[in-house]
Amino acid sequence: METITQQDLDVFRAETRAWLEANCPESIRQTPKSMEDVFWGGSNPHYKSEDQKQWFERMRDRGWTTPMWPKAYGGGGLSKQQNKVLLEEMTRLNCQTPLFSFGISMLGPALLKFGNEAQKKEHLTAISRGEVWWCQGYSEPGAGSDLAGLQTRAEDMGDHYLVSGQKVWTSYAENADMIFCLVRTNPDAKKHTGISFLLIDMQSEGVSTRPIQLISGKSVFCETFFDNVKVPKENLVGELNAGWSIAKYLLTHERSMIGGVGDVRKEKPLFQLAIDAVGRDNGKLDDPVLRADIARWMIDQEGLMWTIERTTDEAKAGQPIGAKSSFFKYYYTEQNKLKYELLMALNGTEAATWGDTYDEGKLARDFCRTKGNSIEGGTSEIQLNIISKHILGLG
Amino acid sequence: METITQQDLDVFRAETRAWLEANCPESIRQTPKSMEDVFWGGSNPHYKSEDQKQWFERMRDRGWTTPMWPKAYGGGGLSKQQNKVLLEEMTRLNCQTPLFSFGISMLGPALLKFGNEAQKKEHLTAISRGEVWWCQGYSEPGAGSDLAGLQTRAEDMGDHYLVSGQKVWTSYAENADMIFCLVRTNPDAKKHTGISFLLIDMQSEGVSTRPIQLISGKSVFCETFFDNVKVPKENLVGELNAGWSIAKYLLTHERSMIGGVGDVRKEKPLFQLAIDAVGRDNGKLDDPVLRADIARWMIDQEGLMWTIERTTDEAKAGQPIGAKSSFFKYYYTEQNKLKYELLMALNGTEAATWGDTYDEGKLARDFCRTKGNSIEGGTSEIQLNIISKHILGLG
Amino acid sequence: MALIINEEQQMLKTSAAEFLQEKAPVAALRKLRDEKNRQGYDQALWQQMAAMGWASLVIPEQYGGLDFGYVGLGQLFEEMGRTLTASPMVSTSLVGAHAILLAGNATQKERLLPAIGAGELIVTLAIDERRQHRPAKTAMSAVKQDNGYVLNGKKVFVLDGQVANQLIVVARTAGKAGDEAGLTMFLVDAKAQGIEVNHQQMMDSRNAATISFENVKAAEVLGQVDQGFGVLTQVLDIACIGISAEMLGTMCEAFERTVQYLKERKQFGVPIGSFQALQHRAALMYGEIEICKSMVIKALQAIDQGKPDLSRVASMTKAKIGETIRLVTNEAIQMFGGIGMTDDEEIGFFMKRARVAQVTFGDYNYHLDRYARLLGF
Amino acid sequence: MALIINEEQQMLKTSAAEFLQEKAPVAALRKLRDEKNRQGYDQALWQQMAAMGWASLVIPEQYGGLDFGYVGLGQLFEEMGRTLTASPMVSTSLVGAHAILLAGNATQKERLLPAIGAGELIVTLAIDERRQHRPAKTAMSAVKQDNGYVLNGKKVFVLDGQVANQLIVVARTAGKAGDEAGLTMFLVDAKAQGIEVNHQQMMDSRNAATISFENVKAAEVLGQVDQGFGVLTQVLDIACIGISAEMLGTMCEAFERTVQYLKERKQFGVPIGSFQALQHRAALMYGEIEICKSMVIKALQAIDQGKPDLSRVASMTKAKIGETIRLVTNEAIQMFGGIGMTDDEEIGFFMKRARVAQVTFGDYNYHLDRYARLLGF
Repeated sequence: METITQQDLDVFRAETRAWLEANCPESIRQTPKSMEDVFWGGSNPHYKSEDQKQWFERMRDRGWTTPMWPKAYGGGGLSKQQNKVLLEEMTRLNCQTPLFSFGISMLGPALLKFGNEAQKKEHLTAISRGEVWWCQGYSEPGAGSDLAGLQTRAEDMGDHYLVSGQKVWTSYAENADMIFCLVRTNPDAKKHTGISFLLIDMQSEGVSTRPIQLISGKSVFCETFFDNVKVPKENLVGELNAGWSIAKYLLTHERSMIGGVGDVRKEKPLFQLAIDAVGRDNGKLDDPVLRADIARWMIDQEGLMWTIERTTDEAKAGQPIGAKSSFFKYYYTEQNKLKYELLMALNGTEAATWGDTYDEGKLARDFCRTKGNSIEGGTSEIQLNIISKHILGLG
Repeated sequence: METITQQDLDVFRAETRAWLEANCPESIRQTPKSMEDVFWGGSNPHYKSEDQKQWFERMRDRGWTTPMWPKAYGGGGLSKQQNKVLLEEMTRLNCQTPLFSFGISMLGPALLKFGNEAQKKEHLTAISRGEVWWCQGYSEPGAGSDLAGLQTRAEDMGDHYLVSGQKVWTSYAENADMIFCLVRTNPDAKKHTGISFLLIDMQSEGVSTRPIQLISGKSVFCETFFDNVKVPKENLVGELNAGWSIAKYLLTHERSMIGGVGDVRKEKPLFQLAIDAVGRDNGKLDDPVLRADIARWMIDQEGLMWTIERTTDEAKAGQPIGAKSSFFKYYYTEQNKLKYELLMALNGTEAATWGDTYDEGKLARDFCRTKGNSIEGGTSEIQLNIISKHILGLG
Repeated sequence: MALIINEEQQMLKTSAAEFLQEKAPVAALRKLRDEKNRQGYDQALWQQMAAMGWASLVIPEQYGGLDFGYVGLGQLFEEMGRTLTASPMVSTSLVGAHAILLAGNATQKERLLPAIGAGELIVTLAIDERRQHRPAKTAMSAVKQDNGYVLNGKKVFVLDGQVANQLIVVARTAGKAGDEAGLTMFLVDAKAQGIEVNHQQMMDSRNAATISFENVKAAEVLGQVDQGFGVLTQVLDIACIGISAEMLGTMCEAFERTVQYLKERKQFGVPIGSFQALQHRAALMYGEIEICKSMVIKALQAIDQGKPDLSRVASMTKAKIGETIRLVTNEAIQMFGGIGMTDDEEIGFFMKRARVAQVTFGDYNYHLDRYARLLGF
Repeated sequence: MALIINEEQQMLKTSAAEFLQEKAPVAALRKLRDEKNRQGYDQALWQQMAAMGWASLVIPEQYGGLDFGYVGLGQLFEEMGRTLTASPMVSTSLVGAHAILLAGNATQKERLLPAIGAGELIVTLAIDERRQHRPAKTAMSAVKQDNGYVLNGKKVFVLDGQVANQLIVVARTAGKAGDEAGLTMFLVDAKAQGIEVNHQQMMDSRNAATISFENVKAAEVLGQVDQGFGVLTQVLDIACIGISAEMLGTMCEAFERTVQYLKERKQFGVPIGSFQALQHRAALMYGEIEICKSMVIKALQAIDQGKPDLSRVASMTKAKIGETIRLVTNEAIQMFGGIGMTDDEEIGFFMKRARVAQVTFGDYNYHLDRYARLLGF
């Protein structure tokens, strides 16, 4: 598999480029404005446009919704190198992703590693083909940072599990067809060892959802309730009571995703926004404290970007990244919060305006939303714990 | 005792004023430049001047080296109200304290509360009369914040204790005649319950001291070593193994002293020093970041002073101060450190100069010395623990 | 003067707290918001507050007020800060009344102050013109014409501007933007021709207005022509201190709720308040709040005593309170964790109110600079 | 360019670390200090360093140097920072040599660079005149006379000024203090008539000098008359980056020693590193140091690549490194507790070196301002 030559790759690149140029519609060759504009799949698919549908279907038919998954499960069967070429060529044309889903980014990797053959065949294929919208059921009202403290019960009823409990922060649960959950299957065991990984159909009797209103307004988050929900036994992934290792595997995956997310669109640099809002005095920003705060932020931000670059280079040179992703998660989210503090400051009273819709008072709402950055995906405190324990060896 | 009338007090004030005016030499009516200029007493007394000697002896003979201690122990026997009058009148004339010693400020209060009659008679009298220089032996190399973890052993040998171990941060141990110590008398008990409070003659065989050099240079601190030192049994203060309650009593005393220490001399305000050093630009300090830092510091400093004022007023109105002294200790010392950071910044390269004597490079040395403010007398971390536990009820 | 409140002030504070907790808790603000109330406050509640004398608390007795002093008023603001109570107390009783009291002639005082005290008149100051509070940079023009002036320009962030009866408009009768001299305050009827009021909902669920003036005739000057800046400064100093008292209440309540949450919320089998990193952060906040408490009472006393350095005290107080409330409300959200991010939980309302209050009458940077300027560095 | 060092650079780094830990550990600095060494460094050690090529590392081969590049030199500085090694590397190999290389004519280069590389010549820059580093504010006068100039004025904080053979003196041949134009660099023999050198011990146990010039004849201009500021800027940018590399080494070593101490020191029966408040503070420092590491290597590469925005990169690096080393060394003392306050413990040496390095070639505030200025805000 991995004995692919540079020549083979060059051929693959040429073919891919030609195919993309022929098959990616013009309107798809631009960065999506938000996650709303991306195609999410599901049993009740919403296409923004005919072009989006066509693009999805063409990519799906080549298995390029999940390029590296095995062809047997609807994937593209590409090698790592080929996948890199594909991504490079898509970036070159600025092609949108044909399908975005937690099935691809989260459940897929778990199933590939921990699922049995039947599960892979059924679920991976449906994910690749965009037929099922998956959501994630981890956190509970009483189990946030202490995820392993979760209480949602799955009782073994012989031919099925009976699930009762509540999940929170289940993004898009209202839209989802299925949910992958952590549930407690042994209440007597030590907390990490009594957890299993279960797949649940959202159409099952006893499942209900409620959207969560955030301090910033409407959100994609929901609460999801399970009231004596019957779940077939074949929906258990991995061993019974061994769900924690799957969760840990996925959480690491999620953290590195969040840490790596940069700003999608090119923005005006912060100092330019400040000049526009506050003006200059003697050539300098007409607020020396804000000027220093902005300079500090920009220096740290550039330093962070260089550190991501350096860490990537070190990884390529064979140095393990280890728990460093916790540092990136921490620093990136704290910087983002600080950026919005500065945006609020430079926009003064104007920034404090709200309105009935999100777009009225967007800055204030975005600002409120950033406060969650250091909570979701593992709080800042948890990241500092991890750095301290796993990098510095304190504990 | 406390039925003293206002008229009596007025008489006392008039008499005191007249006596002070007649007996306090001119040269003593000024704030001492440093602790070096104060009279410390001891078996080998050093007077800075004949006036100082005379002033001390006159005050001693009235018992006013320790105005509120009973006359039987060499004190002045003054009531709280009278003592207040005396202090006010001394302040009016700017009289120096006639005798400064840890015997007065630390050991005295402990003996008054926990000592037996013989101990009071012997030691308090000697302290009042300035005949014995006492130092304090609490901390040990392995017992800093965790003072109760101390290891200096005092073994019961029937007619005496045999003491072995090491103390650190024993201020002026080189000058001292006696040391009051916390020692472990029961190594098997839980750590707080096996500690006793012992008085040890520094002339005893087996006692040695070594001065401690600080990062700022010479200091009054010493290490004190005990190598099988025989200590008479009558030198135990309080019950055997009950020394911790005496220590706690004195530590609270010490903390409130440190928190309350202000700047002795009037200094130029920080912003004025900054203008002198850095200059103005367009009427503003010619370094906007330093300007903001100084403004911030001054605001906090004035806020701290007002908080001390408010807390005093609240205490007078009957509201208990409780653990608030920990807050003052914390905030005052952190502000002092910050002040020296700012002084260093505004003096630039000049501030980074050193020299062979303390006065050459005094600013840099003072700066180094302030770093100890948040360590001695209970670290900042310990103060935050106390605030969190005793004021906020977290724990 | 002892830095404590006296018995009378304590009684006022206690009764205010009881009243507000019953009649105007945070839930009341949520209701106003969800009902999309454009007035910005509950009219019936405002009438009750006025009936209790709150609107006339610092108005002299000769104008029907209680003349109770600013330390007393501060206690009300602190309690309103705890419950996030929306009312015209800031716009009218603190700022409007004070401007009239300091700058008005006898006729104006007699006409307006009793009505304000009775809760019948909303009078607000229209000063800011851009995002940042910069009184001296006022550019709005007032041109002399006939017996009066003609106003042209735009004012933003006018508190309760959407319901005000009278506007106190700061405009320039001489000089240029940046000059302290040349500013004049005008009393203008909110319904005057040429005035257009645009309602603006703020993030704290209160309201303000953007008001444009097109050839508006202003016949009534408040105070001296061209000499408005001096009085304006006094008014704004008092406004800063009053709102600082409110912010103190808000930060205290947010902090107490956070500490309570730290005790209740369990993770890893223990209350999260047992984690030392959170303990230390809580202890640091405690200390900063103590400093703020001292500043607020000192500043309130300084108003009552007519201290000459009121501007310096006002700026240092507003600056320190602004930074501390930012810290406390940010930490509150972080320590409440996910639950703090939800609208169901009330703690978010505190952060939102904090943000608006921070920029009202000048933000941290403005007051830090002003403090240094006043000291001469 | 990948943000990692290559094998050659790694080899240099490793061998330098070994050499310095053996020949010039912190104990060596203590010894120099206690012996009241006025030279400021160990002459024998300096000869060994020169013999290994360190003094000529970035000097081009045509002048007898190794032309190894600044990334390589940065590795040396980082290791010297770890051991707090005192040497003329900053004054001579980083600054002096660079000024000659950039501004000198062929004769000057041939005369001076090989001697510098051989460790035979100490050449230092005399620029600062007051407490603060403000190159454009240079006031020292250079008046044309006969074939040369006459210098009058005073320079402070001249690194290794007490032992330098040649001084590169920045003086004003035109314009007034504050102007960038009108500055000229002069090569002056340190023994020239009218020069008085006053030795000044610094808090990091190194030495600098205050040098006064009274009618000193300066015949030799380095670079262009009146046009010195441009080259000077380049020299200072490189100086900032070089010393930042040294400071990085110092902060890394101080931090690692602190973490080690947190693991070893027990109180309350457990290592103090098990207390979460200290853990979080350590984790925060870790993060800031990671940022610093990236900046230093990026900045070193920028020199080697001749990047046009070198000034911006230099200022942001010096600023960030300065603030981080302040944080790290302050926290080190606090976490070492009482023992950290004693001279017996080495950690204090790190704080003292940090303080001097922070103000060398401009402090945090200077570079923060310069960074913003260079971006145009």
